Amino acid sequence: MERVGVFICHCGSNIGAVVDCARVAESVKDYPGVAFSTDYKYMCSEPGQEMIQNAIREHNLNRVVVASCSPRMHEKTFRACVAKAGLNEYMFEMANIREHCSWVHAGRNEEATEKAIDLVKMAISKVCNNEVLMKGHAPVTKRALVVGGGIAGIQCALDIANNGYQVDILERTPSIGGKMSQIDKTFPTIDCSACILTPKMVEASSHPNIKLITFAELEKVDGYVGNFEVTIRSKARSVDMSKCTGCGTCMTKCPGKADDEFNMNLRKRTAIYTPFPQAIPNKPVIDRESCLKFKSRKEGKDVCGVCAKLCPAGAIDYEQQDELFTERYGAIVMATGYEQFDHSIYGEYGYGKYPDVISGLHFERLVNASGPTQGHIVRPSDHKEPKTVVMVKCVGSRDPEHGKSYCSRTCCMYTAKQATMIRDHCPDTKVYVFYMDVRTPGKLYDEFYNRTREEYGVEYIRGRVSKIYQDGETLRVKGEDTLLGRQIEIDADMVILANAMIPNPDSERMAQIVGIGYDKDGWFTESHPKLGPVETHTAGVFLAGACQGPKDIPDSVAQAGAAAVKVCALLSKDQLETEPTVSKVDNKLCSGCGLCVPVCPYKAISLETIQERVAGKTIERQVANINGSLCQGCGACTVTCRSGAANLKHFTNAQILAEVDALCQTIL
Amino acid sequence: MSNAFVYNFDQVQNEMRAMAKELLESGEATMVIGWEKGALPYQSTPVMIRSAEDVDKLIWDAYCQQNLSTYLIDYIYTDEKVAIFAKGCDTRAYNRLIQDNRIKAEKCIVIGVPCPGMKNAREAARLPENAEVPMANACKECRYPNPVVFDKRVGTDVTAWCTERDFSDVEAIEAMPADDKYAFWQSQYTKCIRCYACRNICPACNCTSCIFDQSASGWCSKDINASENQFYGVTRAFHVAGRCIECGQCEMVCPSEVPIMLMNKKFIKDIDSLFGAHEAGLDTNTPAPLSHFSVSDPEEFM
Amino acid sequence: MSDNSVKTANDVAENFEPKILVFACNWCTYAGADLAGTSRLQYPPNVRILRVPCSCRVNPQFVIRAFQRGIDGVLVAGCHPGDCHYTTGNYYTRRRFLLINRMMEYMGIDPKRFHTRWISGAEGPKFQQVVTEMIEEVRAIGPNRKLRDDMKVTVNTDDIVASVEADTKVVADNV
Amino acid sequence: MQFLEKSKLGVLLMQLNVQYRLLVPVEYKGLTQFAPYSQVEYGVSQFYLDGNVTVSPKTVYLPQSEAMYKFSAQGKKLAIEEMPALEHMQVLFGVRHCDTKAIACLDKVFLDEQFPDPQYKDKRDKTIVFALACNNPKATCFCESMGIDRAHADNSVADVQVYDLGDVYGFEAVSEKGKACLDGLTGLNEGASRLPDQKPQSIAFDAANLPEKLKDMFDHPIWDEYAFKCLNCGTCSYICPTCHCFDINNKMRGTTGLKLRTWDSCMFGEYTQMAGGHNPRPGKKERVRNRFLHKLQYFNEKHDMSLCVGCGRCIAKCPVNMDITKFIRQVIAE
Repeated sequence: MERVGVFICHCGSNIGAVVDCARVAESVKDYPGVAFSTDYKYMCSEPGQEMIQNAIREHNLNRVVVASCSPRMHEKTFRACVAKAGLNEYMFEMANIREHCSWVHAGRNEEATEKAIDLVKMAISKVCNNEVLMKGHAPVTKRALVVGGGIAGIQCALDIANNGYQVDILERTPSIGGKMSQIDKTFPTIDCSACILTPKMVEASSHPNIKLITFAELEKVDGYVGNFEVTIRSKARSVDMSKCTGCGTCMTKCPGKADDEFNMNLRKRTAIYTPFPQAIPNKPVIDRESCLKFKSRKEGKDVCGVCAKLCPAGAIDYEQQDELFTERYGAIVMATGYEQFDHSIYGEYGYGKYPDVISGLHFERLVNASGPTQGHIVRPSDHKEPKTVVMVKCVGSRDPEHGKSYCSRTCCMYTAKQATMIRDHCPDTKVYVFYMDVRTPGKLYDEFYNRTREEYGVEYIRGRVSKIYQDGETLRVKGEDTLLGRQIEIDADMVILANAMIPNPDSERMAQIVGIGYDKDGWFTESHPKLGPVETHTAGVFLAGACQGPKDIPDSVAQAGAAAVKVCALLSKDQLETEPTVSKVDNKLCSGCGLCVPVCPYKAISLETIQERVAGKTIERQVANINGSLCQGCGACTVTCRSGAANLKHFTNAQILAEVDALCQTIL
Repeated sequence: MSNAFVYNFDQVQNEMRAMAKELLESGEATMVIGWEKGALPYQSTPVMIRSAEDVDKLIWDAYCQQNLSTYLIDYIYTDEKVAIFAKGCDTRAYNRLIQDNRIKAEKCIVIGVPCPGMKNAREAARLPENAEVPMANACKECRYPNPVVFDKRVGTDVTAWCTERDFSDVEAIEAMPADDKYAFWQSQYTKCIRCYACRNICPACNCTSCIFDQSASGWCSKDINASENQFYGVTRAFHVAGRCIECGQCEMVCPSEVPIMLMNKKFIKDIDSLFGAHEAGLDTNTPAPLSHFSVSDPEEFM
Repeated sequence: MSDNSVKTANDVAENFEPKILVFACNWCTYAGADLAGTSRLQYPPNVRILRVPCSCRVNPQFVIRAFQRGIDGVLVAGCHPGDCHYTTGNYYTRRRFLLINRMMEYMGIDPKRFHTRWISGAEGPKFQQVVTEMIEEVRAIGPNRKLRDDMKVTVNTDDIVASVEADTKVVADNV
Repeated sequence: MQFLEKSKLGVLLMQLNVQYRLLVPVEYKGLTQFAPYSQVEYGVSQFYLDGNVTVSPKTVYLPQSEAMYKFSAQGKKLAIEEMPALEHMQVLFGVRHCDTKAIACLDKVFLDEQFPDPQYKDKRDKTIVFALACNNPKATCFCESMGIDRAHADNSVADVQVYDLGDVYGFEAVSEKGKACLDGLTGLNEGASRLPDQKPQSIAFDAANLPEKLKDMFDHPIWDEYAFKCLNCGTCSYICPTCHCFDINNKMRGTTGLKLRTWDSCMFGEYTQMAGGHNPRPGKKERVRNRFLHKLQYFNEKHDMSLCVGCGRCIAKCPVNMDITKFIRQVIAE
């Protein structure tokens, strides 16, 4: 027998000034199921909650309706409140008479009161159909997976490992290190990037709690928070990692040549290679696209094999295949980083045709002592030192028409950094920077920018570059100085573009594999822009670094630490509470047609074989089975299910129909 | 439709009897389900043959509308190996049932029967005894008169007499003013007596427990009126949307002559135009249109 | 609008105030309606929101049920495609309701009475605008009598006469 | 016997319609049934005498959906409102003899001496039945074999006997109610009684021993043979003039509701479904067997009359052409 208590909140004057709360309470007094009904100034206050708890005891209530603000605000509060008085917390419903009523119908008191009565009746009718639900428990696999071995991934893994949990770093390239390993110096301190990164890389590789899985790809993610089952594709390295000592002999005589991606294709590398000298693991891989042996095999021949002959450890293995393996993790951190925007779509910058129009990352390799030019700033075309350099900011950023609508956040600072480095290396070289705005909101950032202009004499011109074209050896840069309102033409030897940061080209596919959201640009979506910046909507999956949006190194590191804390908080539990508001199949009604299986976004539904007695005979048949830990309670299956066998707890067919009926009853 | 007169029913009937005999004698099948002559010349009725001696009960004429595939559901938990005769639409029904996990292929033998189109038994009952009887409505639009799947077969393939569905009847209703549409359906569904013959003969309506058999669930009431009947009609049409194999049995068996296929065809027409052409039951792999989606589906809800 | 006036207004078109049911997904549209509230965006009090976890939870049978019970309009609203909290739920909503909306129209229900819309958690103003427009449209076309399953006590055969005597015209057997 | 020229039937019906609530057989968009004469007047339906109607006249006494009472609950207050009785006498015109017999069967159930059903009784009392003898039986008709007198309708049901006598209709009052009704009509001419020329029925058998034979056939393999093809739809039960099973439901709107009596069919799984989930008649065989035995044996044992009246509706409308006459003949031949 339902005994519903109804509590109408005035929310001070927020509701009370518009809705006649006393009348609402009075009008549902005799509504079927209602045993007690009252109104009060602040239901969520201490005395308000006590009032509910006392009423539950005094009137022997077994269900409660509170009409107040949005359940998104106080549902948890009131659930805890009724639970304290001994009721199951799911025997509670809220009617939203503030956000959905008093606040939007100011001055229409009569109609708002009528509406409040309807909303309360709907809640009562629903709560009468509520069922006692218990939170479930699932064990936690105490190991985390960090996808991406850049600075964010490394930092995050270190923080997790230092908290005492096992963590794997999954990296798709042969070495960890990421974009930061390509960068020469870091702003605003101009300390050497490699000098601060490589110790972290070494720490990660030697940490007893960290396992590196390099040259591998994420293939599939099954399972749920606390119990992810991740399938990883370990790409064929053609080098037996257990035998290889990392001596590097194999690379000395390799005849295969390929563009060196790490050095932004500014030079060639061998087919068997490590991306950079400090690579971790410092063991080579064979790039099968450029290896003579593998190329010849495609033509039915089998040549070369020099590296195998040279290898003293016998580690070269041409027959290696990609391997798929499955690991269990309790949490996943996505730290897949960013890519650089391709400026070749811009005609005004020469469609990427001019060799001396380079991107910021090219410059980082040029200026790096172990880079293709041993750190000499020279033009890629003729290796001459440039006397005039033009730098252009916002290439691809803040350009909704051709590029991206967002600000890439890092370009102002790295442009300033690169400008000072040019002035340091080549004191005779003039540097011009074309900019739209200068944005330097970081610690010591604005100071750095001011030094760039004042101490280093870099000339900042506010305006866009309208055209760059090659004129003999020089690049003619045409633009506008909008502050002075005049056209400018500069004969430059080199142009450096501050390209935007864009998500990894694979990010959307990755998001689909992991089951997280992504925005229109492909950045992963955080669960809340302010209050959940490292969480995702999928429980147990977190974000670190630039995969969530453009970030510089300190922000990435900070976010990595934040994500690590969330992971540790999760892994510190032995069991996880699971929401009971999930779908369930009534075997009796289920025909096992399986139409619900493909509809489930969480792969929570499978067909299972059950035994049944039919007409005195035991038979076996298939029915849908919903894994309550995987199910997130969307209800997609319930509509697909023709016979109503699949039903969503707490939003059952009966509950929703009861609400519909309650709303309509005043009409007929 | 010219096939009808060159088609030799007797010859196919002889082949059917021979096939049944062979299957039963060899033990390949424990029973054969076919048709026998019914009470009236324009009626046939399903018959279950268990002995080779009884095969002469089997007939094949222009009134063998009943789809025998649905009977296979009844034997899924038995040790029977059941052979059925199946027209084009029946084989699509068979695929539907396989896809819905209601029958197991290894327990069935499908004997394909190319079909020249069945006659309209309802008209036959009204017409004078020797009058020319038109083809059944659904058969007029049949594009798959030959079995689309079979283990064995009799007869020879016929040429399909229809290449495209005729949506003119659906379009005629679409063209009506709203009130006229409503009046039309209201008048049709007041006739419905909710005997559920349409549901029970439908190969797509194969749930073990239909929501209309769950009056305690609150979905439906047993009250019979135009509103409840229309709720039933739309709901059933929605449940078979994208799954209907267009055999037209629902409409043929309706004792109240509700034009049920007009509902089903509306969904078929809209599915084709919104999500791309779809033919249910041609194979067992193509997913039903409502069990998947495309991110590029038409967007009307912005 | 008193309780009483709702009942009697159904037959007095000029005083008619429609009642509209909104199925709102918890994560987007419900939040959008909350935002309309916190932003104090005013709209007519004719809508009642029913919270569902996702728009894909809305069974078309719920919608027909509401019309059977005499609702004047129904709005099904959820996250924009691609933004679904459950990743793909609203793509199913879109498929289902593209079909059902057409079927409702085919059954003779005025399409103005039945809408599906994407309203995000940030679109308080859109929520305000969509419901306001819908209320105005439905108010203009008057109360819904179609599909009603009211408490009248008749036998099936009488429905035929009732349908003749009602304001609807009976279509001759030309279809 | 009184006579009326065929061309003047319309005038007679209009007279009846003025004095009574007149129900006549009509065809409405392919469905034949008894309906208020106003449907014919409005031109919605066509007056139909060519054969028997698909939906039998049991709908007049036992509508498919009928409110038994209205109730409302406010807090602890409960109010019950009886349904109004029929305001006017009604005339049911053109009931065939199989269907008059069927109403006699229903009387056994609903006019039980101890517990008469008030709503059924109200309608029976206030209805004047014009029974019409069939001259041209359909191929599915076998009432004669079920013991129905084709010349004289069941006199516990019929009030006026109508004959189609070629160019005239013959009317003969067979009850006081019928006599009073005929007396109130004009345009009828008195004459010598005569009977129409009735064509024989094509289906004929002797069913006298049927109930006795069936007693020993509960486990007979014949049930498998017949039940296999049944779809368990309710077509036969719903168009059958004697099937009278019903279910009782609530139709609620907020705090008020109607207690409804709605048809049910023993062919449906839910019919015998117990609250705990058990179903004593789990499959087709049990359901088909029950329906046939109820028609041909159980009702006989209780009321000494067959619950099958040979109207042939189920033979015509069964989706899989389940033929009860074939079954009967097979049992007789056993």
